[in-house]
Amino acid sequence: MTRSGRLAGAGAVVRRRLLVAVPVLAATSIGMFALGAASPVDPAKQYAGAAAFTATEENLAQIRANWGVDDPLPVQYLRWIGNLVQGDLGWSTSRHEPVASVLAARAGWTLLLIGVSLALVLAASLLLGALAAYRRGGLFDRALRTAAYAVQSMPVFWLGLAAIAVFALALGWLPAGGLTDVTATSTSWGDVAHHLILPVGVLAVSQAPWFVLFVRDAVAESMRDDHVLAARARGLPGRTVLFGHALRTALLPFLTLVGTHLPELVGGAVLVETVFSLPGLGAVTVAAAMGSDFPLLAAITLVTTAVVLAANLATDLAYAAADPRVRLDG
Amino acid sequence: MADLAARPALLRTARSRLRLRPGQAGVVTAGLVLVVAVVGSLLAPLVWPLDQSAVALDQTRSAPSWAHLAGTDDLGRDVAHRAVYGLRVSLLVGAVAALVATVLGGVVGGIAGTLGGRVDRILMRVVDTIAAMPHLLLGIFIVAMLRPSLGAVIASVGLTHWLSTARIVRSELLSLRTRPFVDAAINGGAGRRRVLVRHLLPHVLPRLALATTLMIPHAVWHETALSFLGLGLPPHLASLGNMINDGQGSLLTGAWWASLAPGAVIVVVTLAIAVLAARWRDRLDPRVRAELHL
Amino acid sequence: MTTTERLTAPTPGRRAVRRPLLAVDGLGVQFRLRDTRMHAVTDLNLTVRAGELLAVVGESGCGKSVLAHALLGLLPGNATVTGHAVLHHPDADPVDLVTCGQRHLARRVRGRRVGLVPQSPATALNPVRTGRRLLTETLRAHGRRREDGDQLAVDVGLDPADLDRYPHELSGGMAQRLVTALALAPDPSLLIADEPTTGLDRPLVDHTLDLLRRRCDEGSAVVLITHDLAAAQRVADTVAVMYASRIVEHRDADQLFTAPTHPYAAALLDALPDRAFRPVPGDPPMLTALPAGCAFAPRCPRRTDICASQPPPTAVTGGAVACHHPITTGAVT
Amino acid sequence: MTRMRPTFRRLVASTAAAGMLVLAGCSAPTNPDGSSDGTTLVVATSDEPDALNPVLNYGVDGAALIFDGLVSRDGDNRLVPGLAATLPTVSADGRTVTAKLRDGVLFHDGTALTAQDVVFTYQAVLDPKVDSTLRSDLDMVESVTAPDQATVVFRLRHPYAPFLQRLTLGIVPSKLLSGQDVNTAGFNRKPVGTGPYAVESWTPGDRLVLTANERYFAGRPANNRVVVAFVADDNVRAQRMRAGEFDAAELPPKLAAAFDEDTTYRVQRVPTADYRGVMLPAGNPVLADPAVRRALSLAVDRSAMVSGILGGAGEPAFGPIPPTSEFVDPSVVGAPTADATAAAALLDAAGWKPGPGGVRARDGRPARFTLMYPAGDTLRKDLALAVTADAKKIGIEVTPAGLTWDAIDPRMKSDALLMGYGTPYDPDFVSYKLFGSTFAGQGYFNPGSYRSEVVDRALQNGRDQIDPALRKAAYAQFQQQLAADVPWLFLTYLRHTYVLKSSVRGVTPRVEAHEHGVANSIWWNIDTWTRS
Repeated sequence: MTRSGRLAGAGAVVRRRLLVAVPVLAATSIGMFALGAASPVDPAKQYAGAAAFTATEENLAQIRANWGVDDPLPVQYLRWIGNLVQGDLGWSTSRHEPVASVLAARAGWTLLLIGVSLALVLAASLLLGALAAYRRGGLFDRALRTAAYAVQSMPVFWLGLAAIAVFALALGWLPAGGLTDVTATSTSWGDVAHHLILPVGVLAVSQAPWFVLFVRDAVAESMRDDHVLAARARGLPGRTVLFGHALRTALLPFLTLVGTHLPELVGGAVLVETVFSLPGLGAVTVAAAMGSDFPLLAAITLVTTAVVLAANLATDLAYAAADPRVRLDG
Repeated sequence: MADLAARPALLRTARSRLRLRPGQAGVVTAGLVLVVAVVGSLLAPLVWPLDQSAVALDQTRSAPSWAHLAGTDDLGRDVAHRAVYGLRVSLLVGAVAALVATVLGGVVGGIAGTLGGRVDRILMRVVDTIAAMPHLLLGIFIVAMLRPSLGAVIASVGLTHWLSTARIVRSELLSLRTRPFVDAAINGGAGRRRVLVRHLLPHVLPRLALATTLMIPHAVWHETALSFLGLGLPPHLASLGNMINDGQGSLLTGAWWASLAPGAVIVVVTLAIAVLAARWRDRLDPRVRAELHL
Repeated sequence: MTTTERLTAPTPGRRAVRRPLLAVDGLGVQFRLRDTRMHAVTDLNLTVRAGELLAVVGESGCGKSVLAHALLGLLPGNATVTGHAVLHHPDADPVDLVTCGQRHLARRVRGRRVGLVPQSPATALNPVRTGRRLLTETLRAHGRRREDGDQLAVDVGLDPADLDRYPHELSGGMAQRLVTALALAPDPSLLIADEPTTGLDRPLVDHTLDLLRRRCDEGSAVVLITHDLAAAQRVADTVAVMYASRIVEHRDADQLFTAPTHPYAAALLDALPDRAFRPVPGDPPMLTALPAGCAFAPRCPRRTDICASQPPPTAVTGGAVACHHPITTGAVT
Repeated sequence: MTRMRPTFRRLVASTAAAGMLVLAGCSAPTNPDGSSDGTTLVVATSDEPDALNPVLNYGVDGAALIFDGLVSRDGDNRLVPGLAATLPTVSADGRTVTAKLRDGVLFHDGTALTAQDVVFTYQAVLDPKVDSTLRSDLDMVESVTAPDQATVVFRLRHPYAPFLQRLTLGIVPSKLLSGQDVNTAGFNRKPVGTGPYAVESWTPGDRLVLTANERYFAGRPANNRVVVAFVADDNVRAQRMRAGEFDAAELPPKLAAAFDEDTTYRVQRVPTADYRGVMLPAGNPVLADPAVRRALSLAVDRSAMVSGILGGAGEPAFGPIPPTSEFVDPSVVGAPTADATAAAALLDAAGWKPGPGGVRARDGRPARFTLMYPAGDTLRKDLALAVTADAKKIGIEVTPAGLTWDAIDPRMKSDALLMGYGTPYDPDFVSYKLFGSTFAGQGYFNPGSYRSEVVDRALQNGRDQIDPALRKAAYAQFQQQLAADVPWLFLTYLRHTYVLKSSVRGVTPRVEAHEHGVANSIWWNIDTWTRS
């Protein structure tokens, strides 16, 4: 059967997933809206910020009226969700611009950070985890696992600070933050790459233990699989056995687990962006939280969730494409 | 025909090597660390009371010495003293939040696991979908809407961490349903509630307790991250997150000790809980790989 | 007795001139388990000569497959192997498979010098690879042309077109033939075939057995691990009967099938449908709790007090039987 | 080049444009210390504006880099003509202010500045549909008109002495904004002004890139480009300053002090009118007693706060008029160190007797209150804790509470709050609303409902009188009454601390206001800065 043939039922799967995801997301959005409405935060005051000191009550009342925050809650919710569905994500009270343009300007950098880190984590964890599993209990295995457990108990922002202290301040090898050199007039990818080495490295290292330990355990288990023993018995070279057989089959469940681990990666990215002052969604989320910016926070949370769900779906479909045993239309 | 009798045993031994198997010394050390941490943070108010709002502006940022074992911070406060209280608050937040999450997860997982079928499928889909929401973002949202406070942080952690508990309880209940003794109890005329309370609960509870314990480091982390972002507990309270956040600036001015003690406390306590939980899980279910879910 | 009719009558003289290929001496395999040890192979002695087809027979769980894995160094980390298993080669120094190390085994021994047809073909095939890819990969690794794959498929009775299927698309019999083809791909001088006829219908069983027999006649050696006594009788030169981790009797096939000396061998033969069709009473012991004396004693009609307390003598190829009270008459009832 | 999102599109566009328009040095990534080309200056601040529009609060005190007001201020904060050719004239009744515009001023897009633009700007601020928080500062304006292309006339409802000080507000081009919703206009992200710098690009959360305005009416800037890096986190800003990325950065005093030793940097501690103090609400039963308030003022150790919390970058504060102001009354200045004995005596005399646990009490009411501070503000947190510790020494129990503004809001009537404000330009600014009884309980104006007829009269006089001597007398009275009533516990004036590279020339600090950031910081005259 061809690979495309294996994805024959993909449409049905997507429909099934949507059937569940849409109501759940809708319910979540109601929950979030209720929380926002129950919140004692006055959006007009948040909007005025420090200037609220010198703004009068009428002034604030006018701002409120301009936004229609005095309408009944269901009306407000329907307006919000209706706009959301039509692609209008609302107006950010903390950034004073449409939520959509906040996302447009910043999501790309967050995606880049997460994407590159994920690629690095995957490559490194597959390689290191597989090598550790191949000589289970060996020196490398023990060292790697010790390192993994140690890193796992270090907060990511602490790791980031340490990395800055060492690589940017003490050694001066890499920039301490930002996305491009501050005086650069255009976004040169070389420059961006140079600035992303530390944040990507820190995010990757902080996320790696989970992946490394998982791959290591899965491959170690897979190394005892009958078909891997059989491959060894056929006298195949160690590299082929490890990467072509043990890792290859251990990879499949790993693929779907990567999807489920994405939310952790997003959380890590928020913290890393804060530490390295990257202009991604992380900093804007924190600022929005400080300013109780409901439209922006809600949009970021819901959009991220939708993206993660889509990524989960994609990994499941990739699983189906990669594993001939799985049939979607079955 | 295969050597079937031998096979499960072989597989079992192969798997058993994958578990984190802390040596006896490791387990004893971890146990001691935890006992000291818990007893210390419980007794601290009696033995070594702390005025949370006290400052000593004449002895700011002094290096570790006999008078101040871990030095003093930007406001001249004893770092070691505050780290003890930071641990106390963090463990409190962690324990209460983990409990909230356990109750939530236990209820959802319990319903899915005992009713099974359609209810189970729907509930688990819901859990999957909510699991796709980034914890930290959702936590930030909750804290932002409820305003940063102890309660908000607990709610934020509790409301975002119940999913794994729900899954554990549900799968445990589903596997128990197929065991003969449950059938026997049902055939014996026991009501659903009676079966649940007398037969299922005793099996699920240890696992639930383990899940709760493993969640405490999670919760401590979540609190730390929120405080680091300035969205956690009121900043003058001694919490580990606040202390690391405060210590950041001191790090740049050479006062590395201000963030060292709280950071070390997090790492040591997290590892201790992980080591003990790994051993506990080992006992509970020798077949399941005891990964460290930190 | 058509199906068990011998294809070639081995003459002792002919075998005697053959050089020994594998000499197993005092081999033992133990597994460390959670709170106990499992004795999977105990004090095992065997000699396999070039051109010889040795059948190892016994009930499930007696340690046959562990023996195969031990010879190839494929046991898990909690296994301890003792004794020797020396592999001879006309052009190279003898190699002790127990002590030579994984690196040597992987590079020099597995596949080319000792091949394995693993049991349970369903799990022994990489589920995400087609048969052809597996076969090509193995051929390449041993310096053979990928085109040889089709011929191998035909040799084992598989339609070459079926090589393009994924393992889950193959029937049990097809998978069995595929793993046989994979084991034959490196053209091993010693082939260990662990239940190679599982899932095959009668004609294919015969086809496979003939294939193995033919390899021996061409000078290779085959160790056929099977619970199928009829198959052993059809092709084996010698037969080793294994019970509870030990070989209890090892002698020429025709001798054994006509006059078994060990009570267990006799009981096995009695269980054949074309003989008494009487199953061996009782169950084999757990390998983790072997009795001090003879392991077969609890099921043995000839047991006496000594059987329970004293271990029986070690079986020797063509000689001693691991029994305090061997059957000396040729009569089997 | 137009501002584009940092996307692939931008890359393509900039790459294409690079060959023709820009020298190789600009498009190629510069070295980490890329500012060494001498034409680009990089400054870093934590406060990123929400919108670069003066109508929506950007740079209302002038020095907005992108915009100019009718007037601006020199290094001594004296008013000088800006877009107005001369300082605007005030009519004898004080209700008509006339400004003549400078000739030949062009906006960055090449169009000429007219009186219509000025009228539009002020009318936009006064328009209720525009979410401008400046409106209350200009509520005395009855009308703004343009009798001709070069004249603007303001009619005031009542005389307002410091009106000219309000004319620093940047002027926006009416044609780019009229007919649009000013609150959401694209202009707010990509503004056009008359100032020394035009906006090249703004990457929110990252940087604002400004290029020199070749046709600036006061002369082309001495440098080619200014980059304002937005780095919210103090520590990160300090790290990046240390890594040599910035020419100037504002840093908290303690972080800045780490640069003192290093000769490649210079630390500037700029005097300000930016004070911090505790608002003591009249609605609190304990704080309602003037004796308690006076005792607190005696008990706080202001010099310890300056040295221990501000790292020396500040001065003790005793009132809302900064020591640098000509209106300051030296008689209100008290002792910078704590006098716990005097404070205790005051409390004893007022009947607050030491009670159990060291907390004083009177008539069964313990001397305790809650002190709120905004949770995100480390400085205010530190000051709140210092006040708490000092109060404890005289038997007053303070409970600090770190809260968000919206949580603080409803409690200001009864709980003390650590507040900060202050502007050096005129004593009327802020103080009129913070201490005037007409603003009692109105939002953040006089939230503690302080009422004093003496203060009300003094503040009104200060605003109505044109004669500087009379004004000075009025504000002296205001300060004395405040010192007697202690509605606020003034703690410190800050010095804003900046770290600059030693190589930067032309830095002339002036007294700063509470609000400073992109606009109105030490780089208020960055267009004259050079590098040696």
